Amino acid sequence: DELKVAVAANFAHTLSKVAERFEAETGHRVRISSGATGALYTQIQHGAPFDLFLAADSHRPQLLEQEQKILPGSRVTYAIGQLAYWQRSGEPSEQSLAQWQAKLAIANPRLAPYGAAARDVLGRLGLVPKLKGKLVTGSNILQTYQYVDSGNVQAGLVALSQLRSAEVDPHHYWVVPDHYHAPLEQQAVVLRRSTNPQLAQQLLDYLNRQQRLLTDAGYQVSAHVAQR
Amino acid sequence: MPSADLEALWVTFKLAAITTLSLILVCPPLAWWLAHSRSRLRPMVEAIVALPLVLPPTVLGFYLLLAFSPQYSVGAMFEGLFGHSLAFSFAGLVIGSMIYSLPFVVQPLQSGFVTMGTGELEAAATLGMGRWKRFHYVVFPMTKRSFLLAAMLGFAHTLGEFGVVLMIGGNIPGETQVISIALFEHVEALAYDQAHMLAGGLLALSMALLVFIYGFLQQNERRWGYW
Amino acid sequence: MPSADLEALWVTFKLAAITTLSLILVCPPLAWWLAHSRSRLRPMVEAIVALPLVLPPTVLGFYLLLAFSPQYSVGAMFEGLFGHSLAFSFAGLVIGSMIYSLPFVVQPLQSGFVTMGTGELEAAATLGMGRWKRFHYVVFPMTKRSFLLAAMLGFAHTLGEFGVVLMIGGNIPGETQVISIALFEHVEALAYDQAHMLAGGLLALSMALLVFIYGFLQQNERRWGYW
Amino acid sequence: MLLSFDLHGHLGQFQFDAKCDLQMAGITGLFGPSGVGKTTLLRAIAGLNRTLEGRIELDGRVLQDSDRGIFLPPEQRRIGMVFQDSRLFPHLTVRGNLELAKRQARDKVIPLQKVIDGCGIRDLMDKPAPSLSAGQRQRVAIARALMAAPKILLLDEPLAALDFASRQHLMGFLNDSATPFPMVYISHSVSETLSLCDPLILMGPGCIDAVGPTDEVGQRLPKRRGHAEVTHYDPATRQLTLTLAEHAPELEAGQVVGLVSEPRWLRSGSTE
Amino acid sequence: MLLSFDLHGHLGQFQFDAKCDLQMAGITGLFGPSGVGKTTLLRAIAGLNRTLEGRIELDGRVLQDSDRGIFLPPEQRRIGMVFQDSRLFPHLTVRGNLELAKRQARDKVIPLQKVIDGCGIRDLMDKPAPSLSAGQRQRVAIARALMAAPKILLLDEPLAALDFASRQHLMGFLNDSATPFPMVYISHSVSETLSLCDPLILMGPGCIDAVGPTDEVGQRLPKRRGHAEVTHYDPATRQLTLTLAEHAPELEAGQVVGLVSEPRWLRSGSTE
Ligand SMILES: Nc1ncnc2c1ncn2[C@@H]1O[C@H](COP(=O)(O)OP(=O)(O)OP(=O)(O)O)[C@@H](O)[C@H]1O
Ligand SMILES: Nc1ncnc2c1ncn2[C@@H]1O[C@H](COP(=O)(O)OP(=O)(O)OP(=O)(O)O)[C@@H](O)[C@H]1O
Ligand code: MOO
Ligand SMILES: [Mg+2]
Ligand SMILES: [Mg+2]
Repeated sequence: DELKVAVAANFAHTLSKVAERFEAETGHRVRISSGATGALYTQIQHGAPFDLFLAADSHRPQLLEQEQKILPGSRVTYAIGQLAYWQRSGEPSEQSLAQWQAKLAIANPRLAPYGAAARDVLGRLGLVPKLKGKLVTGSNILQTYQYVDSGNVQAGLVALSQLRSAEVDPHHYWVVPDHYHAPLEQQAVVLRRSTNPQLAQQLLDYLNRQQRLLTDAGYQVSAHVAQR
Repeated sequence: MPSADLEALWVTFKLAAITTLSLILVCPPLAWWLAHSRSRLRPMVEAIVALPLVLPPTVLGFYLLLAFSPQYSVGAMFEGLFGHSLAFSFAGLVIGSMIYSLPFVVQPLQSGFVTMGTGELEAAATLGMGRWKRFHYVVFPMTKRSFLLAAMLGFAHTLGEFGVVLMIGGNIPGETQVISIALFEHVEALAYDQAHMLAGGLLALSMALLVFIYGFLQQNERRWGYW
Repeated sequence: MPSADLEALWVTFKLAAITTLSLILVCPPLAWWLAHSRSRLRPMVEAIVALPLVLPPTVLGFYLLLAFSPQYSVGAMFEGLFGHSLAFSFAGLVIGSMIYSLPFVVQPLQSGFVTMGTGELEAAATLGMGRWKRFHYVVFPMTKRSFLLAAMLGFAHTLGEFGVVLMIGGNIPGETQVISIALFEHVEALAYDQAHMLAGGLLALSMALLVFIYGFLQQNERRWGYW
Repeated sequence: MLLSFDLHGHLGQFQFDAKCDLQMAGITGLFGPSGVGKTTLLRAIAGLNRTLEGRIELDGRVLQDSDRGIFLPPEQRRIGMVFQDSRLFPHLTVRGNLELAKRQARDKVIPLQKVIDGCGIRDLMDKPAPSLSAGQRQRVAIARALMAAPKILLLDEPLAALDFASRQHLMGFLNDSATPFPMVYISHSVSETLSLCDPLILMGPGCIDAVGPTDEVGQRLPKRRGHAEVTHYDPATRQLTLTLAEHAPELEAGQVVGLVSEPRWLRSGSTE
Repeated sequence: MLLSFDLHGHLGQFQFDAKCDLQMAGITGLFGPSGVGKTTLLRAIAGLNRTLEGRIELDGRVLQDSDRGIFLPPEQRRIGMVFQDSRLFPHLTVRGNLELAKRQARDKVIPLQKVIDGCGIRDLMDKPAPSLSAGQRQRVAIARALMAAPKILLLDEPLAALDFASRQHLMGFLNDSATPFPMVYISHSVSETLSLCDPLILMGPGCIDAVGPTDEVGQRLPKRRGHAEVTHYDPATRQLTLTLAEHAPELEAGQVVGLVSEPRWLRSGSTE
């Protein structure tokens, strides 16, 4: 059988690794569509045929729950994301971010939770007026990463998981402390219109059992998940 | 090439082919009317046809999204009819593409019809040829080049569609993931090797196709001074 | 309309205007050559010009992004020349748009030049009019409609650009945030009120502009049977 | 076959008002200076000009009646036309042009071979239409119009671009063909008109000046040309004695005149 | 002014090979049946046909020499041309067409007013070019070509669509204008050619058959036409006695011939 999974951009790479294993073990097929959490939410609103939605925040899944578009009780936190400041040269740190003059890449705060988090950080450091007109916004966190990676922008606020998976030298980034921004509590839901909710739930459970993989990838695992 | 890309390629070609075929059947009468009507309504109709040209694809995508969404009446009706929402389905993409590519098919045809002049048509009419015969025996062969151009532009523009698809197609592999989206995803995901392969492959393919078409046109021109 | 949207509108118009102006200056000689050359190279050049038509905008955006990157030689050269990276700058958008809209300006011009025929030009030559005079006094006035169409399509297509901008624009308000992107953002953020205002405003504006242009063309046609 | 029309209106500044009843048989001449509206009239009869108002009737069938809102499209009128510019289909060969026309014929009246010979286009059959010379094009246009077997045929200066020999040959052929296909024939050549056409319509600016048998109306053609019969010819002394016909130019001694020997076959069919 | 050409090549199947040295003065006639390559020759001389190879020289200046790779573009040749189809600029009025041509003239030779009168286009000056009738268009085309004051002027059947009166008038005007602007003149009308042109070039299929003074070469024109001088005319009996000139048609008693009274003004300028 086939599962259609909508996944927040930051988690796409990790999910594909999980899905590979899942496919190998069960013989089912997982098709992944990635995008900004907000964009995927909009698509679901308008009838996109996904079975499972892995968001980068808890807000959208809650909204879907209120709208009764999910399988009751399926909403869980599967990971907690971490934001990192990536600077291609020099020694990235809170100071170097505070003194950054050039263009800075972030994700779109309106669409991507990682972008919202980045905005929180900039606000806390009082950088918003200084960086006006210099914020290059990717439509999701993957695009943001790619802006920096291609060398077109020299620094950006991206997901730690991306830097880990690309094996970027830890000297080139600074992991932003959790309390600098609203928590990136990433929740998942099984959608009601799913044609195969059992299988979706099965994948979700399978994912929740891969805690080692998630921590290695750069996520924290919430107590809530650990309990289950 | 990975199978997902091949699938995207296949979806894209299917979409472009179906769209082009439908448009090339629908557009000639409209283009003809636009080319020859002296009605006061003409500028209005011309403007409507040209609208998808001027509107950002996202505007079109936005309205289509609303229309297709099962939250609203039109979309709900569709869903009742087809059993699934038109948004994020292949059928929805075809409709969106047809609207989006309409001016690219209509305008070359219209321009061809305008510039072929009326001389030969008047001659055909005095020979007793009716509307259809005139079209079949005179208009079509004399504007073959415009038809080819129209089909080409329509096909090409659908191939390159991005904004509308992004909004009403989403990114569902095998159903609505077209190459432009797949490539966007590769680039975002830093899969530059795959991106290079897909983009390079497309580039080579398109270039070859275009050189072939234009070369063919030129040869025919040489042979007759006309075709 | 919120000021961010107004800014996006302004950036978009500036971009479209500059792009169109540059193209309308650059393209006529190219279109002329394409219309009249019998060189074997022509299909090749025609294919290159048509390439942006066929390629998904993301492919173009991808290669531009690579080209602009200071990691590579071209981008480094650009940076030396312009003092800053071209990616995510207005200048970069202009370059991208010019490439992307090139075929939309060249093709109507070429088709106009082809179909105006050579009769009047031969007459002009035998009157002693050189290349430039022929262009100024005969070609241009006889193909005015094609020039208008070319400018319109070029402008329109730049207005509607989405894929390329999404990849090389970076969505910087006041600099590279154009309306198609702003609208996309509104819609994806479910800010439907803002989306409706922007999309509806654009729709009305475009429609009015188009009706005006086509109405103007029709009137001129009526008056002379030619213009 | 009766052709009657009563048309009025204007093209730009040019006022047009023409009314006439014509018994169509043989070749009717339409003669008049440049710009008086000859082409305009033929186009209106063929149904190609919608700006003129009025009535046209052919063989008892109403082709146009502006009062009653009737306007038959050209393809239903079965009126053939040879245009001043020849308007061949450029994507076809000569043969292709003729065959396309032939398909439209309801009754096959003249065999293809006869038309080809009559118009002298045997050697051109497989040439693409755009490669023809001006005179060749005109001959093909005439052939094409005949192949469609119209009820009547309107010819707008069909021989203007032809050399003398082709013209003579074609005039003979047209004269023969005029029995199945009555024609209206515009020509600026007085001799051509006089020898080929009967009756004759004279046009003035936007109106019809006179209609009648060539013998009568022909007298009003430009007076520099005339007809005469040879009374006596002595090749030795080069002395020629002629008897002038009615409408002859005014002559005086010492004046140089041109002679046109009129081929015997001319008008023999239609007038005697 | 000497015009010499030696051209060869082919258009499709059509073989072309023509060589000639012409002393340009007055009007040189170019006569031949339809499709022999008259238009092709003029186009090559004007620089509009690149497919023919060979040499063209005008007034000591090499216009084309395929061996040396020389091909002067038409606008540098200062050779005017009146086309078989008139090719007016459709976006301009008649006046606009003339004024545009006038700007190209290096030396103003004929005043605008004289050309307007000569071509009889006074009433057409403010009409848009596409609204003209065929004959009107031809007259404007002639006027336009003259206004550009070329070194020589090539005319391709310029009077074909004109009525008799306009034609007579224009022939006189062309005859007068030929002193500043020598012309090469294609016409299918024997009388026009004989009365207007000297010398004469006769063309056969793709080649030049004869070149020489009209008195000589003119004899080889189609024999159905000729010239004669009136010896005696008696209006009462309508008896006319003529003395035939050299190149006269063969006549026999009872035959009907046409008469063309040759206007006295013709050729008086150029030959006597
Ligand atoms: N669309 C138009 N607008 C204004 N005037 C026009 C238009 N069409 C024709 N005319 C005028 O109508 C008159 C008649 O034109 P038409 O072509 O019928 O003349 P014609 O008798 O065929 O002349 P010719 O022998 O020169 O061909 C001309 O004076 C022409 O200028
Ligand atoms: N592009 C071409 N391809 C093939 N044959 C051609 C081409 N152009 C001209 N011809 C042929 O060349 C010959 C000469 O044509 P041209 O137009 O010079 O004749 P012309 O003497 O002007 O005749 P007319 O008196 O009928 O105008 C014709 O037989 C024509 O069919
Ligand atoms: O992973 Mo996101 O939704 O682009 O922040
Ligand atoms: Mg006419
Ligand atoms: Mg010719």
